[in-house]
Amino acid sequence: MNTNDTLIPHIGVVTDIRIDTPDVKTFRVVSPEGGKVFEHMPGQCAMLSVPGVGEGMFSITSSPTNKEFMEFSIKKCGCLTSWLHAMEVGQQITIRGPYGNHFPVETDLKGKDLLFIAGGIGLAPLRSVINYVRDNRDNYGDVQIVYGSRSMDDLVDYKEIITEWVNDKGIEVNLTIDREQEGWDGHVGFVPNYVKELNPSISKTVLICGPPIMIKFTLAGLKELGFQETQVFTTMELRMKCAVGKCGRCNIGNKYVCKDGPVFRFDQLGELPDEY
Amino acid sequence: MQEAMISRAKQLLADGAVNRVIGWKKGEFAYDITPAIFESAEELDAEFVYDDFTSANVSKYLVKETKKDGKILAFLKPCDTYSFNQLVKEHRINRDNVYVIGIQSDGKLDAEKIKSKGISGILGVKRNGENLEIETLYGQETMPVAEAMSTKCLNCKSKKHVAYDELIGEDGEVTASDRFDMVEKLENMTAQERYDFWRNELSKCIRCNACRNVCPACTCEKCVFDNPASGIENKAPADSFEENMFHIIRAFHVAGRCTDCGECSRVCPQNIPIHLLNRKFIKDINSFYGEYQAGADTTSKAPLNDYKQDDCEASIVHERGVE
Amino acid sequence: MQVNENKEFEPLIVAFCCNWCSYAGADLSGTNRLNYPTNVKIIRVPCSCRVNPMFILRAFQRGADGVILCGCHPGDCHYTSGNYFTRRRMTLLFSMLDYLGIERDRTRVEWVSAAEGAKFAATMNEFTEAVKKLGPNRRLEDLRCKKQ
Amino acid sequence: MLKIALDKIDSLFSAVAEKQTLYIPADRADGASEYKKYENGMKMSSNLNTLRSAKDFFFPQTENLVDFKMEGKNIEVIDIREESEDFVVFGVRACDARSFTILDKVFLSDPVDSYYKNRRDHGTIVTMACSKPAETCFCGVFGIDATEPEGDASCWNDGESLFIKANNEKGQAFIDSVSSLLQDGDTAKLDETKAKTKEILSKLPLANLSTDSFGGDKLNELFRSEKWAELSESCLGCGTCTFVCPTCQCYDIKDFNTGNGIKRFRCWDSCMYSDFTKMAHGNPRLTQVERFRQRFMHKLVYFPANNNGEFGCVGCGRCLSKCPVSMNIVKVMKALEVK
Repeated sequence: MNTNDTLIPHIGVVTDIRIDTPDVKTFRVVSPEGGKVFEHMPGQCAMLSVPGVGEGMFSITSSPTNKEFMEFSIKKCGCLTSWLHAMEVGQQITIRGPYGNHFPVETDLKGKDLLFIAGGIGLAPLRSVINYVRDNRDNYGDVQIVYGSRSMDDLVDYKEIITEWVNDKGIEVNLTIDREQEGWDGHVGFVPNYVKELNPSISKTVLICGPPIMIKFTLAGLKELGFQETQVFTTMELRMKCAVGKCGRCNIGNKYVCKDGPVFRFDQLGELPDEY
Repeated sequence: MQEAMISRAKQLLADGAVNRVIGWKKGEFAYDITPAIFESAEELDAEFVYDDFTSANVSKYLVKETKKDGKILAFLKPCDTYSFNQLVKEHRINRDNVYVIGIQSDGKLDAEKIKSKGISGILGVKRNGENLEIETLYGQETMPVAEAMSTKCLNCKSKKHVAYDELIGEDGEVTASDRFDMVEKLENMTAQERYDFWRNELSKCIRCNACRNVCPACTCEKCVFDNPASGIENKAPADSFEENMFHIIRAFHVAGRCTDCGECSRVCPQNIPIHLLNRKFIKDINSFYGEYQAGADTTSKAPLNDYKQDDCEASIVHERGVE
Repeated sequence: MQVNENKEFEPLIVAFCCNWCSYAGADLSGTNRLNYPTNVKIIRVPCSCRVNPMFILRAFQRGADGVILCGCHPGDCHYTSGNYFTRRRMTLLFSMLDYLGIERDRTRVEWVSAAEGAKFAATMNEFTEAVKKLGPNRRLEDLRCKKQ
Repeated sequence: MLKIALDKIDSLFSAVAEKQTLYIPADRADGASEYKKYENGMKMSSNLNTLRSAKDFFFPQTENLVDFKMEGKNIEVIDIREESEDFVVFGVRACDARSFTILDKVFLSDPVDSYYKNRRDHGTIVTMACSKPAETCFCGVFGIDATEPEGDASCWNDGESLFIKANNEKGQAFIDSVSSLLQDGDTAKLDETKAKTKEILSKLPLANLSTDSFGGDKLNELFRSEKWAELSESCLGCGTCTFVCPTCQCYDIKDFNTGNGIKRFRCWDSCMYSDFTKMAHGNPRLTQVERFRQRFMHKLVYFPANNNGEFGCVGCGRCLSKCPVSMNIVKVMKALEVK
């Protein structure tokens, strides 16, 4: 048969593995011929798999403006991710995608002041947008990033943040960690409280990703500050097998996270049943 | 029967002796009965049913129900009391939280058996002596009760209640059962015939897990077949081996604990005689290690948790029967 | 490696051996330079009762033509009573396999002590011969695992 | 209309089977029927419907998707897809015929599932009108007329002859391939049979089941209904309803290590299973209440919400007769109905 089927994956070669935190590694993936396996938009995902181990949906953390490779920041928490963490550079994996919708970087977000709020590994999908915005700086207004983690060691991409992001013009980076730590002179406290303390201007469009509990309290805080649900975007994840809205498990109400998501605006999410 | 049960249940609810009742609920047709929990006299009056089609064994629901607050009233047929006892013995049911009324059962009917006689459009079924009068969309039909009897009731092992707090109806005796006849028949076939018989049956399996999920002996929190780490998790019968594997292991895991309640075969959508696997183990246990009836009491040691120094060797399998 | 011209069927035998007796017995048969067929692949287990019925079935799935389980003689179990439980389990399992029409000579339990190197070799020779006579395992095979 | 005498039907089957694989419903020893590959002399079952639905022909319970060979750090992807052979499924009932329309909406929507499409392209469905509906039938509720089945070609039986009519090109090709056996016939008796069946259909116990309380616009109120807890109480969490259902299409993708390569296969999955949505860090559907709700919400609310109001049920009644505890879509609909 000469038709393609999305269920038949491509080969990806892992060319670099960066240890970000004790349980997060960032993998650089290119096609065996070099270059990216496919193009994507910020917020979209790919199905990575190790045959015989499993397949899973991961957000593409590199920006589409990166023309050489794709990156995936992956936290070790299950069977497949443990295997990925154990592999060495040069290992081939399978990859298919891109799947899902993306953050509306060319529409709703254009020309807006942006507020990114991330917790822990939640930075992974937002990093794609942040770098996209940095590379298309003229199309967007001020950028504020609030990023929190359990400790200093758990801040993903810390190096990129303190060497690149903070030096960019018009980008304000606010980092916080949950508890006091030696060698940390930044802010200490949970993300939702920190956001309230920072009291961002309500003209900003918010992109938020992190643990559900963080999202819940941050959203409540934002509403208190006067933000509307229509200003806030998030990205979701549920168990997936096909990634094209057919296998039937990642639905929230009648919306499939793999196909209609993973990016949702909070007012859209509010219309759906609370089952995620 | 049904009236006596409802009135006794209402009484126990009113006294506060129990706060809910597990029994059976009427369906859309004459035969589609669902196990249900009733919390009030009104619900009992409106929907409680005990008739020829209430064959579902409710004892497994008690695993979950007796963990809740308050006492539940359970109506158990003789065969259900064996399953109940076995669960009590395995500490799966909290005996203090259940009040058991043993109820008489004269054998239950199976709508599938009526349908397999070509009778369709069943609107009502009535027992009239030895015959069933069946009202259908296409007129009146009759058939012998014996031919519509549920497989699990055909070789009833016992009409005796082995656990109860009170009885409604008669208590019976352990019956001299011919339940091992079919097992014996299979044993006397050649290996090739047995193989063909089971391939034909097991190849029908759609791995719906109904046999496992309904089984009162299958109460593991996580089944080995659902555990990706077990190495044998198989969601679908992708190969004939997996059909064999599932059915051998399922039967083996309940060997010595299966009370032969027959629910597995009753629920099988493909009509596979699953109980013949369980019965083989029961028969073997009886002949190798002495008569044992799981669920008959709550104290005896299960055959696979026990041993004797002079047990037969595994080579006994090679020495007997037909090759 | 030389390719055997008249391809005689060479069965694959999996032998589960308990660490304390049978594995030592296999060892002894080796140090005594006794011959037993190379068809036998030994899997060492802490006690014969570690062997779950699923191990036996999976061995067949993965290409074994015969499975033999060796443990300490009854009464000699390192853990006092493990092999008594094994005996009951395997009796029932083998009986079930027989009931399903699986050739009964494909499975066996044998008690081999650490001193019985000769018995180990003899048992393996005999068992391999018996399985060879039966031919390849067809009734309990997984077609997906067959080499194409 | 073209017809063939019933006693000549064997010659029709043989003629079809000579050219391509033919499947007909045939009786099993236990009285149930299932689709079997036609061999000379095989009799067509007189049962109303097969135990398993006809979806297997296009969406089999397990199928291999792709093979992998692993060598060191390298992976080879082996596309094992092959063009399906041409086949005919004869005797599909109106409900199952409609189920293909529903499955098409899932598998043929973008991105097209090539495995499904391959078989769909090569399969011809010849349907058979019902003349003796059962008490569990409720196809009429979903706008299906059991006396006018869809499919590539449709057949009717008036007791003497089998009438056949093409509904599209594929069906016409089927009829052309056996046209020498067919002759023109008078449909007077057939019309009588149809009228009789229609009368029975209107008198079925479930004929008056209403779908008014369901649909995409009732999503949140139905989701929040308190009745789910009670309805799901008896559910065993098995997959019987899912696996006998002609429209259930959820699947799982799994890898099997054969020892000399990896086979990635897909198999039917059930939303009733506890591991359906289980992830490394938790499960959004923790108890049977949520899983049970998902199945019926999918058929009665989510599917219509995404497909212009079309329900994901065809009223074949299989789950009504097969559920171990007789808890089924009809009972759910009646319980949730707003009167």
